[in-house]
Parts: sequence; structure tokens; C-alpha cells
Amino acid sequence: MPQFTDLLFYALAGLTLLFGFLTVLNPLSRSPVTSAMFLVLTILSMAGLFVLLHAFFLAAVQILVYAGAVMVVFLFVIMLLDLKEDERRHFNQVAVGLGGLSALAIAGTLVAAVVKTVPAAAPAGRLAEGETKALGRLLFESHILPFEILSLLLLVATVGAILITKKDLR
Amino acid sequence: MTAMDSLTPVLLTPVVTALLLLLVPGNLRVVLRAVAIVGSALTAWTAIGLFSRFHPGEAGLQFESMVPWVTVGPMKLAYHVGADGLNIGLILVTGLVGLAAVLVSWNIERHVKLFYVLLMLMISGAMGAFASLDLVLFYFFNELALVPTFIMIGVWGRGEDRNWAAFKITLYLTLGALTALVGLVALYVAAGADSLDVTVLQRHLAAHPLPVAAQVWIFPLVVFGFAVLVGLFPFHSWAPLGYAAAPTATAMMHAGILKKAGLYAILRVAVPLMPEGASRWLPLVAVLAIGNLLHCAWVALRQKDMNLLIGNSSLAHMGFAFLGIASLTVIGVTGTVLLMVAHALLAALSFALSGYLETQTGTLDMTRMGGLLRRMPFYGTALVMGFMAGCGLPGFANFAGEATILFGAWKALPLLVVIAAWSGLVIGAVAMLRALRAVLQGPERPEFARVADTGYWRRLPFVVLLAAMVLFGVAPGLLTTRIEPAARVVVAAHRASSPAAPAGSEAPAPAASAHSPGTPAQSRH
Amino acid sequence: MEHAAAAAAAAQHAVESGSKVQDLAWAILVLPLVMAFGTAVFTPRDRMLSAAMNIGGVVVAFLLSFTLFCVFGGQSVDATPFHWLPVAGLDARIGLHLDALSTLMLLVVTGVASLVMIYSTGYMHDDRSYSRFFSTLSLFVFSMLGIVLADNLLMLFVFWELVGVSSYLLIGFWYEKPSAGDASKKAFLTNRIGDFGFMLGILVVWSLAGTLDIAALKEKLVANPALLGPWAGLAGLLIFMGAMGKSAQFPLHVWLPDAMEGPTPVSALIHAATMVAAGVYMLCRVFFLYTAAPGWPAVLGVLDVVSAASIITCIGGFTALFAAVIAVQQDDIKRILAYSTLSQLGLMVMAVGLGAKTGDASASMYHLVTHAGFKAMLFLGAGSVIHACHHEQDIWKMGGLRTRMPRTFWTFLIGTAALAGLPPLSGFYSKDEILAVALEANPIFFGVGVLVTVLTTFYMSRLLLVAFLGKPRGEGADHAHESPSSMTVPLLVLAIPSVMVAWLPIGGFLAHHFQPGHAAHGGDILFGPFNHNPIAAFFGLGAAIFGFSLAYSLYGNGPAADPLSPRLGLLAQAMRHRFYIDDIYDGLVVPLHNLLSQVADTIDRWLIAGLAVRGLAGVVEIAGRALRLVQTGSIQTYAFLLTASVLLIVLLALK
Amino acid sequence: MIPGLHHYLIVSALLFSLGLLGVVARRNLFVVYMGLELMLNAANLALVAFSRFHNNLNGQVMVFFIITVAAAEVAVGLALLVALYRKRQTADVEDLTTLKL
Repeated sequence: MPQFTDLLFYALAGLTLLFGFLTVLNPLSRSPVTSAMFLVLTILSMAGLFVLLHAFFLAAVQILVYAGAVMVVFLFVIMLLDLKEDERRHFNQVAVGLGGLSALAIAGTLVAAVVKTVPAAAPAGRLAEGETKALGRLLFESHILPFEILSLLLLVATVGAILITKKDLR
Repeated sequence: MTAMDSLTPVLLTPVVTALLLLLVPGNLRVVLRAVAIVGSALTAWTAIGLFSRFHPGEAGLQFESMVPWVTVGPMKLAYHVGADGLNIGLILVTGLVGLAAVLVSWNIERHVKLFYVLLMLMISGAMGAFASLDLVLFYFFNELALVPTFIMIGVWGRGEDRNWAAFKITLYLTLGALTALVGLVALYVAAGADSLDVTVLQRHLAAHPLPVAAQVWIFPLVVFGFAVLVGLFPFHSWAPLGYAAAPTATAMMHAGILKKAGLYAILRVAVPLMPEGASRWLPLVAVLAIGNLLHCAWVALRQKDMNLLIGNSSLAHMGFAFLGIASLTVIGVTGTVLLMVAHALLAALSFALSGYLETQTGTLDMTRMGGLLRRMPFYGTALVMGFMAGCGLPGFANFAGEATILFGAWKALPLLVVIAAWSGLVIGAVAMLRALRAVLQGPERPEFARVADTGYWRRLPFVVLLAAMVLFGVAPGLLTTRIEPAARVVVAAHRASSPAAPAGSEAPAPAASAHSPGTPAQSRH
Repeated sequence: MEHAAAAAAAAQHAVESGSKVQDLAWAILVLPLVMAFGTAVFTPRDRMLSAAMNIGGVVVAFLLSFTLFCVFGGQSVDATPFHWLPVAGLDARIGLHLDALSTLMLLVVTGVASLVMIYSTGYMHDDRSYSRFFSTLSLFVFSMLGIVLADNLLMLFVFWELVGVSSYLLIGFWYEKPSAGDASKKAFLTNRIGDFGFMLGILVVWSLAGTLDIAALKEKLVANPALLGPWAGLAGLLIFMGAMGKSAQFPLHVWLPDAMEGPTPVSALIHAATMVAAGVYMLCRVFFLYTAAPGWPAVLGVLDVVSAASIITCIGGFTALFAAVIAVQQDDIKRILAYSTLSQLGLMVMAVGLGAKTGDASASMYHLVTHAGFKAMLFLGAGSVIHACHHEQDIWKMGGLRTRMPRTFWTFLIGTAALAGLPPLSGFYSKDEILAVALEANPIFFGVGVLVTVLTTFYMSRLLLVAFLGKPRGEGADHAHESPSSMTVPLLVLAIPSVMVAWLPIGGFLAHHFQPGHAAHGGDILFGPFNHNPIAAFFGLGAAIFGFSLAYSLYGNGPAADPLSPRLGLLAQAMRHRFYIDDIYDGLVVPLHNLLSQVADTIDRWLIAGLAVRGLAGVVEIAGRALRLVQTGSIQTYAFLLTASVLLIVLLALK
Repeated sequence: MIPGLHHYLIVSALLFSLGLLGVVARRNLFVVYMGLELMLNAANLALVAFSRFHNNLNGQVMVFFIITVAAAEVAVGLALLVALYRKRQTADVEDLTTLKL
């Protein structure tokens, strides 16, 4: 008798894929804003999946950082550049066709590979200590160096962004 | 033989001269010329000394000296030089032509120092190529001689398309040399001997010869690789253009000496070490030689430019050389080596003559010349002698070479000999005499009124080359007695491997040739 | 240094084998060469010295050959050879062979050469390159002596070509004249075609008989007549091709009339007496080839019915007739003599061909010797006429020279009579021997011989009557005066052998050489022919008289122009243009060669240089251009390519 | 059917190919960019799935880092887009094919 969580998985997976598809090829409107909104929804449904996979901290991070911060910047920039609704240009058949073809090919290959592999061991139960604490300890004990470097990366990224968008650069 | 008595001095002198030239400041032209002349004269003198001290009639190597150079894993490379019948004549001729080339380049005005250094490199490269018995060393010296050719044609060349000619000549020769290198490496690997020294390879292969299958694909690589250097028929189109664009000295050295390195390598490496390969592939080479003999001779007929005429007719002579090799008889091979020596002198002399003519008349277009004999008697006589030697007049070394080849190759390839005789005697003569008629005879042209004959100093190169040609024409025995033992070694491998060949080139087996299929040769004895 | 060593070796070689008398032959051979080399290098400026040196050289050679002739006479002897090209199996050497044939020929060559040289001191007196003339003449004498003394085929070939070169240099002596330049080129190239055949003949004989030495070859052929097997005929013909080139027989005769461009002494020495005779001499030398068993290779089966000798006879006969006919309508004095030489040579070759049947070619050698004498005299006579008439060569501008140049006239008369074959003179006896051999071997060629005699007498008397008798037609001839003694003395000296040679038993001496057993018909030489073969003698004499009377009837009264040409009309036109053979050659052979070379050149330029080389470069370029298209600049393409390649790699990895 | 590792991986694969489709097919740079984000998230999903089914948290640490990097990347990317837009007034791929601004 299917568990509730199993149903939930299928629902969330379906939603993620649907929203993913709409982000990319939205039959109704071609404006990037709609794509952005659908991307946000995809991220949220992904967060749901994370919860199913007992990655609670990541789900939170996903929502907060990704959906919250990143997509906001995205929308901000889209709005800033007040893109004209890209008028109905000739629909580049070749590119879409080829793109579709290659996407399908990649999907087919990966799925075939996945299906052929031997399934992993059954998932263990909940961690005694709780996933987030374990993640935190792991993060600050064995992965401290990458963590610090990451902070530096973020600094560089921000400075870079500012410099690139300065008006009188050249 | 005393230790001093080795080939190294003859190799070293040009290199030392090149170094000395580097020390002399660039603007002292006279000093540069003097050093170069003294250097090349010394080389020539040592070469003559070596030639005369060479004991004729003895097989095996003389003036041998061996210095182990580097050992790369199993392979031992050594500076191994020695002289035998094949290369002693060529070493002598390199010395003479080197001297003549230096003497002839009095009209070089730009970068005189660089020119002479490059010329000295060419001479030492050629000398090294002929003297060395280690294939790697041979290859190194051969390339050392080719590089200056490219630079000289590019910088001091003639005509507006000289860059194109320089590129063409270099690309052709490098491709040829590379193919040959592949062949040599394949030979080394297949033979499994532990060094690339020809003598070691010879002993090794004599003991256990290469499997026929291997020979059949290695031999063409080596032969056709080196054949490109010599200008065998399909690969010949670089030669005339290259020489027409090259300055006189380069044309002399390249047409005269470097072309022979290819033939020498074929005789030294390809034919003796791979007899089976030889007997299979040489008939094809012989057929291609027909191309040289007829095609290049006819093309020579068409030429208006004297250098193109000489370039093409020297290719026709190469046809003879290949015929001699393809005959695989002692007489044929001796004839080829004799022709190599003779042709070196002839090609050098012809290009020296055309070079001098160009300095006087400013053009090489024979149709615009005429009646020069009156103003330039000495030059005219030298030209007549040179061109007569070109069409195989007895009294010059070329006739001795060509006659020996005709006699040697008659039994093996009679049809080819007929073609060679026709090309050498008739077409060659027509081309050369048309040139003489156009340039020397006929009424005098006003525009060439102030043409000057050669002064004493400018006469020397012609005299040196002509004297050598006449000497070896009157007494070719000087050369043949030295060449024959080595030629016997080259052919011995072939005769041993195919007893079916006629008992020996000496025994007068009748010409069981192609064009008497029906008649049973009754008088076989 | 090298050169001296080689010469010393040769000399030392001669000494250590005991300087036999016949080693004088080396002196005879080398003397003219040394003189030629000496004049060319050391005394080109000094005219007198160079002339003296060269003449001295040849005269000493003449004296030495005379001594050799007396000492050895008919015996055959060999001087010590010099091993020229010692290669395994091919022992090419310079060996000198003395026998009846060569000693006699030595006398003829050196004799005529010295007289011509003395003559040319006068003729070439005001020429600019005086000493060059003499040194080239000596070079020619050296090469001619080489042919005469050669004892093996390769040496014969070597000196064959050297003679070719010296004739090239002498014909093209006045190189400013374009016609002289062309004539010398034509002569050398036609000879070269003959030499091509000669070389192939030598190769065939060498490969079959294994030796180049003529004496050894003769023994082998005598021992085994079928030695050459099916190749005998071809070898004979190929070697004859060499003679055809040199003795200007029919297909290769075109160069001789043009060779008259050279100075007259050259024509006298080379194109009358010696060089052209070399072909006939060589045929006599290798005569045994033609008497051996004939045979043809299967592929030439059709020739089985006829032997090489008969082909030679036909060619000789045809050349004789053909040249005589042309000579009738020539106007240039030297051209007439040139065609007459051509025709006499044809007779000699015919005699050799016919002699192959009877085994005795002495008739042709005898005629060669006498012909050398009087033809050289005729040419020198013509030279003195030209010299006197200020280089006028057209006989229709001469006339009445009999009174103005008596000595030249009388020697010219004797020469013409000898050529025509009137009894007391040498021409009669040698021509009679040829007619006798022809009668005995093949009557058709006897008819040819008689017809040729008629024509010869006709055109020679035409020349005599027009040039020497009647009134002077041109002002040059009007105030012509006798040539200086340096020119007329050699004429007189040459007149002696034309008359006196008949009384020397030369015929018998030569017959002894070809058939040692044959008894030389001794007794009175003077009337010998009449009682040995009266028919030949009378026919010969009759033909001469008939020819003269015909000429006298036409030209006796000193006509202004040639009365014969309107009568003959078109034929005369053809005769003047040498039956258009030269034009055919120019129209056919030369363009063929040009066409071939044009084809070769285009192939070379387009096919090899173009297609092969540029083709390769072209392929590389096209490949480059194709790859350039991929860089479109649009991100989509790159992304797609990226995906495609990732996909490919994954697939490969997974497979 | 209990959702095992396979299911998650299949979902991630499909998501990845959707992202790829976006990158290759769409001509607006922003959407291409979003496609890129999608591909990144697909990878995250796979990582988390693996860490869940292989019972160690390394996968999750990786995802954490990826998210940070993605954030940095978006910042810079968008800055580039802004600069590009200011220069060429377009964000359409077709106009930017001259390999030189």
C-alpha cells in the first residue's frame, strides 16, 4: 500500500519537471520574467524533494539563498534592463530542433545508464544526532578550508560584479 | 696508415674556415673573400691528397677513424668516417667544386660574410655526408647542407619568384629526406642490429638477411625518399626552378654535389643491404629513369633560360645514373659512380658559366643573346667545352661514365639503353648546340658591346673544373680502379641472392632481351 | 700534378715494354694534338710561329708514317696499348694497329693534311683568327689519325666523335656568319644520329662476341661464322649507320653541302679527302662483319631475303646517282664539288657492299685513296679561284680564267680528268676496279656506275668550260690574277699522285690485305684494266667521253646562263633545291622534336608542377576553408557541439 | 513503488536535459542563464540523493558549496549581462555572433 511519502515524492517530482519545462519552453509567453517565476517554483519543489531526502538544512538553504536571493537578483536585473517583449522573431527552427534532439539524447543516455546500474543499499533511518548538526560538524571540521576559500570567492564575485557594471570603465 | 691519415682533416677544414669567417668583421670584403678562398683551397688540396694516397684496387675501408659519440639505450652512435671506392671520388669532387663555388661568388655584394659562412657549411655538410658511415651522421650532414640552400636562394636568389622556388625546393627535399628517414629507421628496427653504422648493418644483414617481406616495403621508402633528393622523374620539378632562382655558388654546390648524396645513399644503404628489395623495385626505378632521360631532355629543348636548360639536362644525366644502378652489374654501378663524379664537375662548370654570363649580359634569356664568342674568346671556349662535355663528347669524364653505364646496362635492360643512348647522344646534343648557336655564334648584338672576357682571377674556377673533367676523361682508369672493388661489394649481395641472374656480368651471355621473344638464342656458350 | 702522372705512366708503360718500332705510331698520333694544344695555349697571338708549329707537326707525322709504311708494308702489327677504361669485363683501351689498310690511310691523311696546311697559310693569310684555324686543323688531324690507327671499336667510336667535333669547329670557323653557325650545328647533329646507331652496333657486337678488339673479333667470326647469330644483320646495319653519318650517305647526307660554309682548305681536307672517307675506311676495317653469315632477328623476319651488305650497296648506289643528278644543276663551285664528293662516296660504299659478295673490298679503298688525291686538288683549285675572284663562288660570274690563272687551270684540268676517269690518270684505274667488281657481282650496279661516270664527267666539264673558258662574266673574274705560290705549289704537288699513283701497285697491295691468297695481278699496270676486264674499261672510257661531248655541246660556246635549266624546267628547279630533302627535314624532323618537347614541357608545367604540387597545396587549403565554417559565433552552435561531443564521449565510455 | 535512488537520478537526469534544452534552444540570454541554473540544481538533486542513499553527508556538503558558487556565478553573470546590454542594447544571442563587442 503506497506510503504517503511515496505519493508525495511523485507529486513533487512531477511538479519540478513541469515547472522546469515551463521555465525553458513556455508555450504561452516568451518573456524572461515568466521563466524566472517558473524557475522559482522549480526550486521550491526541489526543496520539497530535499526534505524527503532528509536534507532539511539544505532545503532551507535552497529556499532562502537560491529562491530568495539569487532569483531576486535575477528578477531585479531583468526589470532593470526593461527588456522589450522580444517580438515574434522568426522562430529559429534549426536551433530548437537540434537543442531538443540533443537534450533528448542526453536524457536517454543518462536514464539508460541509471537503469542499468545495481541499486544502492536501502536507506538507513534518521540520524541519531540530527542531520543538520552532523552537517555542521562535517562542514566545520573536515571541510573548513574550502569553506574559507568560498568566502573569499564570494568577496571576489561581488567586487567583480561591481567593477563590470561601472559605467565609465573604458 | 698513420693515424693522421684520416678523413677528419678534410671534414674539419671547411668548418674551421666557417668559424674563422665569423671572426672577420662583416665589412672587410676582401679579407672575407681571401679567408674563404684559402679555406676552400686547403680543403680541395687535402681532398686531392687523400685521393692520390688512396690505394686503388683494394676493397674495404681506408682512412677510417671511429670515435664513439653517444649511446642511447641499445643504440650506439659513433663518429665513424671512412673512404672506399664509392665516396673517395665524391670527396675529391666536393673539394674541387667547393673551391670553384667560392671563387665564382665574387659578384655577391650583400651580406658577404653570411654568404661565405653558409657556403662553407654546405661544403662541410656535403663532405660529411660522403665521408660518414653512420646513417644518423649521414642524415645530420645531409640536412646541414640543405639548410643553407634555402637561405641562400631566399636572400641572394635571382628572379622575383625566388621565395616560392626556395620553399618548393626545401619542402620537396625535406619530404624526400623524411621518407628516407622512415625507411632507415624501419631498416634499423627490422634488422635488429644494435647500431646504425653501415658496416655493422652490412655484417649483420649478411649473417641473417632481412625477411623478403620486410625488404619489399622498406626498400621503396629508402630509394624513393633519396630519389626525390636526386630528382627522379615524377619528383623532379623542384630542380630546374630551384637552380634558376639560386645564386651561382648554391646552384653549383647543390646541382653538383648535394644531388649525388641521394645516389650515394642509395648505393651505400639501399642496394647492398636489401638485395631482394632491389631486384623487385629497381625495374620500376629504371622505367621512371626513362622519364628522366626523355621527358627532362625534351623539356630542356624548350627552355629559353640557360639555367633551366642546364637544370633540365642535368636531370636527364641523372636518368643515366639511375639506369646504371638499375642494371645491378659491376660495370653499371662503376659507371654510375664515375658519372656521379663527372656530372658533379659538369653541373658545377655549367652553372659557373651561366653565372658569369649573367654578370656580363645581365640576362640569361638565350634568345636575346648572340655573337658573344668574339668579345669573350676564353669564356666562349670554356662554354663550348662545357656544353660539349654535356652532350657526352669523348675526352671528358661524362662520356666515360655514360659509355660504362651503356655497356653495363646493355644485358639487363637493352631497350632502356637504346633510349638512354638516344637521349644522351641526340636530344642532349640538340639542346646544347642550340644553346651554343644562340649564345656564341651569329652576328654580334649592339647591346652586348661592352661584355668583358674573364680576367685571370675569374678564369681559375673554369680551369680547375675543366682540367679535372679532361683528366678523368682522358684517364678514367684513375677513378674506375678505385671504384670497382666497392661496386663489386654493392652488387655482390644482389648476385648472391639471385643465382638465376646471368653467371656474371663479364660472361658474354647474349642479350636475352625483351625484343627478341621468338628466337631461341642458338649461340649460347 | 695528376695529369703529369698519367702521361708519365703512359710513356713509362711504352718504354718498359721495349720501345718497338711501331711505337712510332704513338708519336704520329700524339704530335698533332701536342701542336694543337701548344698553339691554342701558348702562341695564340703569334701567327707565324703557330702556323710553323702545326705544319711542322703534320709534316713530321707524314715522314714517320712514310717510314712505318716502308718498314711494315703489309704486315699487321700492334703498338703497346694504353688501358683507357679498365672495368671488369669491359677492357676499353687505346691500342694502335698497323696493317696495309692503316699505313696507307696514314700516308693519305698526313700527306693531304700537310699540303692543305701549307696551302692555307696563303688562303687564310688575312684572316683574323689565323692561329685558331691551324690549331683546330691539327686537332682534326689528331682525331682522324685516331680513327685510322684504332684497333678496337670503342676507340673508333671515341675518335669518331672527336672528328665530329673538329668538323663542327671548322665548319663554324667564321662564327659571325649565321649560315656557318647553322651549318656546323646541322653537321654535328646529323653525325650524332649516325653515332647513335654506331654505339648501338658496338653494344650488340660486344655483348655477343664479348670483345671490342677488331682483330680478336675477326678471329672469333672466322672460327664461328654464326657467332652473332640472328643479330649479325642488325649489328652490320647499325655500324653502317655510323658510316652513313660520317660519309654522308643518303638519309644523313644533308650536312655535307652545307658544310661548304667552312673555309675552302677545310672543305678540301675534311669534306673531300679524309673525314668523309672515314666511313668507308671503317667499313673496310670491319669488312669481315659483312662477309659473315647473315641473319635477322625474328621481328625483322621480312629482311631475311636480303643481307646487310646488299642494303649497303643499294644505299651507296642510290646516293651516288642522287648526288650526281643534283650536281648537274648547281651553280656554286664548292657545292658542285661537294655533290661530286657525295656521289664518289656513294660509289665507294657501293663497292664495299658489292665486295662483300666477292670477299674483296680493295676496289673501294683504292678509289678512296685516289679520290682523296684529286678531290683535294680540285677543292684547293676552287679555293684559289675563289680567292682570286674576291670570294665569288658562283661559276656563272666567272669565265676566261684559263688565261688569267694558268697553273690553277692546268691542275684543275688534271683533277677533272682524273675524276672523270680518263686512262693515264689515277681515277680511271680505281673507278675501273669498282666497275669490274660491280660487273662481277651485280650488273645492275654496273649500270649505275656507268651512269654516274657519265654524269660526273658532264658536270665537271660543265664547271671547267663555264669557269675557265669563254669570256669573264663578272668583274671579279675579269681582273683575277694567279694565286700566290704558297697556294699553287700544293696544287702542283697534289697533281703528281693523280697522275703517278696509277703506276704504283696500290690495287694489288690492297687486294693482298683483303685476300692474302689472291695473287696480285702484277705486270704492266698501265694497260692492266684493258686486258683483265675489257668490258668495264671500255664502258668507263666511253661514258667519260660521252659525258664530255654532251657538256661541250651545251657549254662549249660560253653561254651567259645555263642553257640546260630551261630545257629541264621543273626537274632543274628540283635539282637546284636538292630535291627538297632539306626542306622535308626542316618541315618534319625539327617540328616533331619541337612538338615532343612542347608536349613534355606542358606536361611538366601543368601535370607535375601544377596538378601534383599545387593539388596537394589546394587540398590543404580547402580543408582549412571547410573548418572555418564551424566558427559561426553563435552560442547555440557551440553549445550544441559541446553537447554532441559530450554525448559521444559518454556513449563511447559506456559501450 | 518505493522511490529508490533510481527515481531521484532519473528526475535529476530529466531536469538536467531540460536545462540543456533551455541553453541550446532559447535565444534570450537570461533564459539561457536560467537553463544553466536548472542544470546546476539537477546536479544538486543527484548529489543529495546519493548522500541520502549512501548514508554519508559529503554529498550535502558538496551541494552547500555548489549553491554558494552558483550564487557568486549569478552575480558575475548578471553583471556581464548588464554590461553587455548597455553596450549592445540587446540580450539576444543572434545579435552577438561577431566574437567581438
